[in-house]
Amino acid sequence: MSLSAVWISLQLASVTVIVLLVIGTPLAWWLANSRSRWRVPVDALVALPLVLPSTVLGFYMLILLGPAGPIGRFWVAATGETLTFSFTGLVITSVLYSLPFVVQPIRDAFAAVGRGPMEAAASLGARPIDAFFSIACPQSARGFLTAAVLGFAHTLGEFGAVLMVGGSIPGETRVVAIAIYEHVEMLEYGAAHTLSAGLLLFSFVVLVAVYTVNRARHPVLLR
Amino acid sequence: MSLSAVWISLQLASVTVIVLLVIGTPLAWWLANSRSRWRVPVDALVALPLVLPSTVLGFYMLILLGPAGPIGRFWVAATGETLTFSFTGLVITSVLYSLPFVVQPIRDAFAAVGRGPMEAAASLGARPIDAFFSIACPQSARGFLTAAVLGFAHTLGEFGAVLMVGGSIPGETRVVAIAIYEHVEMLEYGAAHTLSAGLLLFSFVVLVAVYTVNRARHPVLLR
Amino acid sequence: DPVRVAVAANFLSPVEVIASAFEAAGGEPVEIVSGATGQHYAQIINGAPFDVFLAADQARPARLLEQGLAIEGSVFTYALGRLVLWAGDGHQLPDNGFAGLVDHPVTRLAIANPRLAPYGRAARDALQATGQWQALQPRLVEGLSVGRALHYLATGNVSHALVAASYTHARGRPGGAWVAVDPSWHESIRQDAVRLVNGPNPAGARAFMTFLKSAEAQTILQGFGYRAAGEVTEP
Amino acid sequence: MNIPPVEFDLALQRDGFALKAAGVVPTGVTAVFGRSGCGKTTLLRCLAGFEAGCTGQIRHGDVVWQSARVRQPAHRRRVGMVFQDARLFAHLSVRQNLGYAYKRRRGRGPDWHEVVAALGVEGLLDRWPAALSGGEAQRVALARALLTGPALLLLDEPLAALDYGRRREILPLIAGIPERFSIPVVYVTHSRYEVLELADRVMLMERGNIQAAGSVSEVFSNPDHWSLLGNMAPTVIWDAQVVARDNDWGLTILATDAGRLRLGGLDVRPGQSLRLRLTARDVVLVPGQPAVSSLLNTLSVQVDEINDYPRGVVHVRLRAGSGAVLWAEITRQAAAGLRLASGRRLYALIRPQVLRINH
Amino acid sequence: MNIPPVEFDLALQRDGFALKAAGVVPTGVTAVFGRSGCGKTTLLRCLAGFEAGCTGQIRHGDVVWQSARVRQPAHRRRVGMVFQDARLFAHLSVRQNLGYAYKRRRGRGPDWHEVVAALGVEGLLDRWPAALSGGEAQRVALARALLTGPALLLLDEPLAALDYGRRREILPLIAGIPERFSIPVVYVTHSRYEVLELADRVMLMERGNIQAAGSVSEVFSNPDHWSLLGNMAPTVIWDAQVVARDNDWGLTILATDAGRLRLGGLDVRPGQSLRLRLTARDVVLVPGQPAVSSLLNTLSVQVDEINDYPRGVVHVRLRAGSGAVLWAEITRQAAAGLRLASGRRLYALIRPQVLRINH
Ligand SMILES: Nc1ncnc2c1ncn2[C@@H]1O[C@H](COP(=O)(O)OP(=O)(O)OP(=O)(O)O)[C@@H](O)[C@H]1O
Ligand SMILES: Nc1ncnc2c1ncn2[C@@H]1O[C@H](COP(=O)(O)OP(=O)(O)OP(=O)(O)O)[C@@H](O)[C@H]1O
Ligand code: MOO
Ligand SMILES: [Mg+2]
Ligand SMILES: [Mg+2]
Repeated sequence: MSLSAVWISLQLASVTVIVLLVIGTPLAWWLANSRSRWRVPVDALVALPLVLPSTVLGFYMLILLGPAGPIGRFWVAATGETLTFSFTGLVITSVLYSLPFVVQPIRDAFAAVGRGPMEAAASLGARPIDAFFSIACPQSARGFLTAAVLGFAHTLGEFGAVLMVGGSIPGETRVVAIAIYEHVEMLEYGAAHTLSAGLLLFSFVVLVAVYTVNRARHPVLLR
Repeated sequence: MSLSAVWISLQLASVTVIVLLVIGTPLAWWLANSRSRWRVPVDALVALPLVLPSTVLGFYMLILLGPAGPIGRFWVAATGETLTFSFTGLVITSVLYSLPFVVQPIRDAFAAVGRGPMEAAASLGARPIDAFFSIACPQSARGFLTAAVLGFAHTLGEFGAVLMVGGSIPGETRVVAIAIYEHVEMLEYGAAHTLSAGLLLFSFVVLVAVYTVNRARHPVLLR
Repeated sequence: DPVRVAVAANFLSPVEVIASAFEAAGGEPVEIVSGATGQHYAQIINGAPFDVFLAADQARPARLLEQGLAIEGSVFTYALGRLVLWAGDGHQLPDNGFAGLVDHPVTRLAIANPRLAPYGRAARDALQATGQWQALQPRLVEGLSVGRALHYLATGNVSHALVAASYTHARGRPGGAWVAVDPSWHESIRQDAVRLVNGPNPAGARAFMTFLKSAEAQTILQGFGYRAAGEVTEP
Repeated sequence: MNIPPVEFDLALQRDGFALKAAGVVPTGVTAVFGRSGCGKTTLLRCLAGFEAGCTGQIRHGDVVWQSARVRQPAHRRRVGMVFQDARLFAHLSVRQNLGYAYKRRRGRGPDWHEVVAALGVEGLLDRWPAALSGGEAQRVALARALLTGPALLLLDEPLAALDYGRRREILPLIAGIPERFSIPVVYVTHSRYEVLELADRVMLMERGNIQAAGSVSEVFSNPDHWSLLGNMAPTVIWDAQVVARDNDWGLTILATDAGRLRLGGLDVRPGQSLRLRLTARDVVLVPGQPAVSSLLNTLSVQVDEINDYPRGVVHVRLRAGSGAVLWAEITRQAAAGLRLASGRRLYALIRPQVLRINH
Repeated sequence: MNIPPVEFDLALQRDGFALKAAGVVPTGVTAVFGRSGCGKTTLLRCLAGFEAGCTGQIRHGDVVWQSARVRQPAHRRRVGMVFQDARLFAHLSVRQNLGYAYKRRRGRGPDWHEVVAALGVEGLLDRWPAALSGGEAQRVALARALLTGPALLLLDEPLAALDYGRRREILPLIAGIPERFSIPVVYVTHSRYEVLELADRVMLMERGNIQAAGSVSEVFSNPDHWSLLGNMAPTVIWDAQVVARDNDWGLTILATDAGRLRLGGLDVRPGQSLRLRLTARDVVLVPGQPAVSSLLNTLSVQVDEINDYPRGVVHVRLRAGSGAVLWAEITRQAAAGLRLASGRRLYALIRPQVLRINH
């Protein structure tokens, strides 16, 4: 059971990070550059999962994704499957839950690139989308790394919302954080210890790696 | 029950933020200025709760703080009370859980102040501790605000660890995040809605306020 | 697909043994998800894809039938459970049994959440019936399920717990001593099983239910301190 | 080769600052000169298309870059810009930085090898921008801008961050661009020395407006502009032509509006043109044709105007040759000794400073 | 008043850079001059106590600031520092910035009102630093540093970011500090104009070493330093004393080592001292005592040395009066006409540029 939970968690974290990089990058760009009066509310919305209890998120997702909910009903009609207690439902929940961990580092990296290099690229004939991919993205490499690592690790550590939306279906939604919780319920402390220590070590190693890469404060980029 | 849960959560968040400001400020200063080779590991340690499942933290806290655990045993011997299932135990857990949310903004604010103003203060005869209080702290006012708000909101949103350590004792350890979970499991959606919407609104308003204050990117300080 | 069984926490250990026997007898693999009866119920309402629900009461399976989420005619009572008072390592049981709890040095007493777990409800009923509920209130700790109540005892965080008798037979049970609670102090714990509409493996579910009724399974659960209920279907 | 000029008539409104500027940038180097905050950078950014709030028109020959209806984005204008801070791409090597521009060139542009050689960056191609000195970085930025094949090159104080020695290295390279690569150059500076050494034309800016525009000699010789230019004494700029070299004495003979001049210490060929600066303090007035002196250049001049000045100094405007104007600063005592009066003929001993040589 | 000097002998090792500098800072303004990266800022930071890796000794009179055993932290040294970027505290008003320094003053320092008046910051007291112009911010920073009662004032290119007009405003204020507030000033710059206009003494730095130190006229008149100073032609600096004023003609009579000079356009009183600069191009050589000219100053000189130069120019070293040295740049043709030879007596017509007036 433990190994399958680890496997599910890794899958969930990977898929979530990929989805978040795809939708988070344009969002981060907009947040870094927009002067719209919507920027502040959207920024706050993105940051909301940082401060919101995961049970609040879990509750709303349960309502939205449940078979009677607006999204869940549509999903059932379209696919014949329910979103709650499914891997897909977990991905949707995790994407929301880990959103700030991916969007904020990319946003800050884009902001740090600033208008200077983008204007320089335009003066060299680069169209905006060209400059985005050829200048802004590579110069933000470190932000992307931080984003991917934080998003991955945070998804791996997700508990409350996943518990409410996914329950604990083995091989489907029983992620490692829940497995730890259940091992404890089953009085299997050895297994709980093993998983907890593994996660602790993994998270720590990843953080040390990210901070070491980011320690050099001067703008030497990843090459 | 709901109102008492809200009250407990507010108390917990306030006490936690106060404790964190007191211990987090020197820690943040050290992280912002140290060139020790311990800086990176300590930085990673502080960030650990960002990525660690709250159930892992809860599991370890239950073991450490329990009457049989190393800290809990000491506490029982010293005070005659158990740390687990007590407000004090929750405070300790929350302090660990919310540590990065308080330390990181202060650390970044201190780093943004930089050596310049501190050297200027020294050249005007200010001792280091004098310069710290008269220059670094006021110039980091905004970082302290962000830290306090994020720490408060995140403690309010704590679920997994509190669930494992707290035991859901009404009036003592049943915080609002747990109350929402129990309401949902009992299918009391009305009460869950009320609490969730309240927390959602509160968190959002707080974040918009913080981002509005911080929006001005140029270094105009809070006065 | 395996057979997915949502089981009330008290019955986790027996069902693991039963599932092994079922598989050994040529049944499909069984996946077990443990939790409080009320938690399972809430999840099933929200679309959780379980084949079989082994509840710790009769009310929730009945409600699922009403809501069309359980299969008509599949309900049966698979076990009658009992409550025990457990004193953790280094703690004593009250000399005059359960009724003496209130005068006993209890630092904390763990019970399951009465609103989610039938064993929690039985514990509350018994404490009320013996007039100890109010006095013990400040020392009460609630776990979401009866398993979590025991977990608080196992980690030494409470001195006493009111839990299912089956735990006295479980592998890895915590140390200490226990005493049965007189069943007359609470409603009898009649545990119903039901097959569910949304289960992905109806055939497997049917086979598992049949096996649960078999003498072999009933013998196993009696070995965990349950009273067999035979093939008593709900009137 | 017929190089179309860039014509503009622009306006921009900011809190507490308004730009209102019209003008023409023909081929050659046009300096934009003015004190800090007068709007030089803003004008360049408007021309390049980086200021969203900028209204008005810009035309490059027949091509409209901006008008009431059209607004080409920055990357469609054929403008090369070198920013004050070089702005090389930190994640690309020097070669990749140049390649970035080369791949995106608009229209025909100068040859890779020609640009790389002209700016002496061959040796730097495999370096990273972070490892370049300030002067090297500016040369690379200039090469990069040229490689896009711009129709107009905008340089925003490219030398402000550099010290004396490095400036001397880059100034001649910039001066040679218009002829070598057939494009007009706009050069922003607040150093009048750079204007004098580099520019063909100058636009004087003050508080968002172009106060004067014209050839450097016209604009700098006009007394109305002296205070803006920070001159300490009246100064005129003369254009001169190399007529011949006197190899016996190592002297160069120059033709100016004031007549022929002989100067030593020059490495020039007949046909080249020079820019000379003559401040009132470089002029000595004597009543009669002098005996040999180390100055050598003696001009017959006529007093035009006498401006008395507090504290014993007199500024005298003089005309020489075919109407060339020059000024002398002399003491009041000397003025009396010379019996100065409008129309009086005197001799001026001069030694102008050579500012610029056009090759 | 007896003002103790600051003596130092310091070393600092960095990757690719080593500072090794010893010297004395007496009262007056000591300029530290050198090109970018030569270690000027580093030297100041060592003196102020901001460089942890700096070894060696610093003494202020009898007080040891640093030695092998002692190491006073920055806030215990009586050093006032003005950083290139002003570094006013953004969260305090101008008044509070000054108050910050005043409350923490070490030893007796100048009076609040005196400093505020001397630097003309009364009108700024209730402004916030963000609302000050560059020149205003530098004046406030200077006032703030003075109010701590420093024993040594270190100024790191305080004018580098300012334009011409603003520099003219602040230079005289800085020049007046040593006398007015009785402290030595160290002034870092890479502008030789600022050295000439401001400093009493100068330290020339190159690659972490002090190449030369002494009075401005000594150091700047020494041909060994001309290339470092970026001179285009031989240049000497003379110190002069105002002897009398000729009020009829508005002339000032100056005593120099070369003899008496008369200059117009000066607002000075007898007793004041002046600094004059004379480049080889300001000198006209004639064979005999000339008739009246607008230059007025005629010195009898003797040829000392003749340096022939490519391209027709000759640099002639001359002696005048009691051994004062001056140089003339003349064409080779003029040299022949004058029959130049070592020892020959000639007349030099000169008009030196007034660089600095000490009040
Ligand atoms: N991004 C901006 N937002 C608002 N005002 C600005 C901005 N940039 C410049 N200004 C203002 O516009 C005016 C013109 O600025 P600009 O940068 O064009 O001056 P400049 O002539 O280039 O000065 P410098 O020589 O200091 O570079 C100034 O008053 C300046 O304060
Ligand atoms: N923080 C630092 N770390 C490492 N090297 C430095 C640091 N600051 C300066 N240097 C190096 O030390 C040398 C001296 O620098 P310093 O700042 O003293 O020069 P400077 O004479 O003040 O130059 P500038 O006129 O450009 O201000 C240079 O080679 C520089 O690259
Ligand atoms: O087995 Mo239960 O549902 O936790 O009482
Ligand atoms: Mg500018
Ligand atoms: Mg410096």
